[in-house]
Amino acid sequence: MLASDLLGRPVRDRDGKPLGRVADLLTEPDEHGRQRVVRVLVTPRRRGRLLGFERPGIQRPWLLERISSLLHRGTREVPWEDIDWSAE
Amino acid sequence: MLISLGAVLLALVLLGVWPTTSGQFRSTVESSVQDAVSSVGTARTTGQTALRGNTFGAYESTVLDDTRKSVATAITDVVESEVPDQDSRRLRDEVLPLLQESARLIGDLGTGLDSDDRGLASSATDGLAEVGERLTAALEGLR
Amino acid sequence: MTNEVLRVDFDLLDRQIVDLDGHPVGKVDDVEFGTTADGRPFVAAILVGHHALGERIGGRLGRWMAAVARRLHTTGDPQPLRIPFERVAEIGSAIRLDVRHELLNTPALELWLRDNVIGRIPGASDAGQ
Amino acid sequence: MKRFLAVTLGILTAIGGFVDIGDLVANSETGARFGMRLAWVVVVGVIGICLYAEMSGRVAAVSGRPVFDLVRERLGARVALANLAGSYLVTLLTLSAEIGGVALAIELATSVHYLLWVPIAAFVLWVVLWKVKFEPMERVFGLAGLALVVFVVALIALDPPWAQLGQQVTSPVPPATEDWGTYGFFAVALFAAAMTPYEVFFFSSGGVEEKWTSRDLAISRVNVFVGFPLGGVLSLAVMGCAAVVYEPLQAQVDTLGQTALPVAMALGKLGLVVVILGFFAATFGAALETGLSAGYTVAQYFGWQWGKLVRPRQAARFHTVVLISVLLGVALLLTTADPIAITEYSLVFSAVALPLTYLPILIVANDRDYLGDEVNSPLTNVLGVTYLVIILVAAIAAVPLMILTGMGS
Repeated sequence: MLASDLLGRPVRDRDGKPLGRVADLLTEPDEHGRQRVVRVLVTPRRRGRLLGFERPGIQRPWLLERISSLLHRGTREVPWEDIDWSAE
Repeated sequence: MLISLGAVLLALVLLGVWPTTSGQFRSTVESSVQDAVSSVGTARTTGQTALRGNTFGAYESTVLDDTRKSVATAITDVVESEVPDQDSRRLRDEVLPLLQESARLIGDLGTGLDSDDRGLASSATDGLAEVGERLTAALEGLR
Repeated sequence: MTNEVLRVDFDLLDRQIVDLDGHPVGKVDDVEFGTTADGRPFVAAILVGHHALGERIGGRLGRWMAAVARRLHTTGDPQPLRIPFERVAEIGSAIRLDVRHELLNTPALELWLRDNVIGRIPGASDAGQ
Repeated sequence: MKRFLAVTLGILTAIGGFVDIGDLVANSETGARFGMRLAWVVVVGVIGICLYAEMSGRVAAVSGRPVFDLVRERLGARVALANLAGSYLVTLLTLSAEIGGVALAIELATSVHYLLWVPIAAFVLWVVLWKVKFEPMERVFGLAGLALVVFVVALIALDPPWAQLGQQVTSPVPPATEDWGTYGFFAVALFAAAMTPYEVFFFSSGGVEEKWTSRDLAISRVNVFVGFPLGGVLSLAVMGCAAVVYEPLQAQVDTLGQTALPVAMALGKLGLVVVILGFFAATFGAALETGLSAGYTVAQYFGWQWGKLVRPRQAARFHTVVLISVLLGVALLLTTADPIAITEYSLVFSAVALPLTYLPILIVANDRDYLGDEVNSPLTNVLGVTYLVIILVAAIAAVPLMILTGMGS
């Protein structure tokens, strides 16, 4: 499985409600040190790189951050287990 | 694809053979005269500078060559344009001698400088100053 | 990188990979996942190569890029350079590996140009700055 | 001396960016047609390039990442590929024009037609790119380009009507003989010339080639704040000389020979020799800058080994791109395309490619993961965002203005 297969895919939650498209995959190390995907960043609009403003604590320049968050309104993190990947 | 290519080609051909209007002719003349004003001014200044001994041969001949070619192109542009009406014909007859005079004087200046004939070079420079004024007046009339 | 969370698209994809000494190795053109026992993907390897990049970009241009990359391989099945994630020592403004680039496969295009074009010009082996 | 030599990267970058073949002629042409009424654009451009070159130099020094790395890393593979296509095209057109410019400068000194010099100039250029190490290259051509300071001397020696020039500077409107369309077109072209993207590609990659670290931030800043304003002063002097000599004659300028004439008038043969030498050094320096930048952009997009730090064998793909670019540049010239017209087109296209280059620089210059405590100050950010807006306006206006005014004719 490749990152390019997952990123940009439209996904739904377990109840079948559309969540939008996958914008990023967040991983954390497990007990073996493997970086496992724990959360998925989904965005309702078309995927383009988010410029990095989606990370906590990154806010400057203010105007660009506002424009970016406006363009990517509704972007949020969803736990891996809440996502249904089979939906197209 | 082929159809659009054909349409573009047809448009190009039509543009080429469509009769010139007097407005188009006027703007051709205007840009030719502007080029001649630039070339004559440059050639004259080069001539003055060269006569004061402030340049050297290779530079002079390169600059004068450029101006000569530019005036030659200006003449060709006017001569090759179709003359649409009487007014345009009058305009052409007024401008063309000035352009030809410019070409002649730039040629003389080049020859004078090349052969170290100061008399020829300085009379060509004076002539360029005079024809330059007439060209500038013509340009202002055209604008 | 201070935070423990790793963002696959942001922190990995399209970043420069350098070896132990800072020599460029390539860009992260794609990321390969393995699957843990409970079915979650984990980052297994980073992939480098125009053919991986072409497939990720997609569209006509991407397919063309991948096709060119495949052409350049003279031997066997063309595969992008696969670097196991354990070889990554540090993720910062670049992704630093814990090996030297000589140990990794040299990309086919580099090899071909070295042998057939650049290597044949006098002075190609003279030291750089 | 060593301190003094440390700024040659900035000087070479700026000379290549501000007084290369296209700018020499464009500045003269602007001076002849508009007097000093567009001088403010050069000032705006100098501030803009200083701002962004400083950011890119800072990122290169602290994180070791040159500009095109940032472009792909922030904008993603696809958008960066579009930027790569645009930037490479602009850089290639400029490279071609610079080779032509070198040949034109030699023509002025020999009166042998420039096309005959093109292959020779290109071959020598390639040999320098292949053999000469980065620092000596930068020093020789950066310093030789300083010969163009002769334009400043010439302007003073011409003893122009300063009051009238000053009045033109402070009245930024087109003269009676021009309209707002051509005024706008030349404004965009001058601004794009000041901010051409290959300047930051070259400057930041040069910083990496010189192995800058965070301890070299001061050197990077001095390079920026000496080099680019100097380039700006030179281009204003070129403009001023043309304004004094050609505007009263209503003559337009479109050749390199015309650009040199005011210096010959003011300073005689010696001045003329120095100015032709300066043309040669500046265009050759710009050819080096664009030749390397063509390789830098492609190699940095794909992550290849690049630069002159390693043996050419070890950067075969990079050197192949440089070689092919030089050959393409020569091929374009041998179609007898006018080198000066080539740069004029490249300036317009460069205006279009600008936003995608400067946006990632501004974003990364704020990223603590890259820069730690060396991130932008709030003032830098206010200026950076303001310039991004200006760049965007110029980019949007460039092509319509080009079509409306027929390249400003």
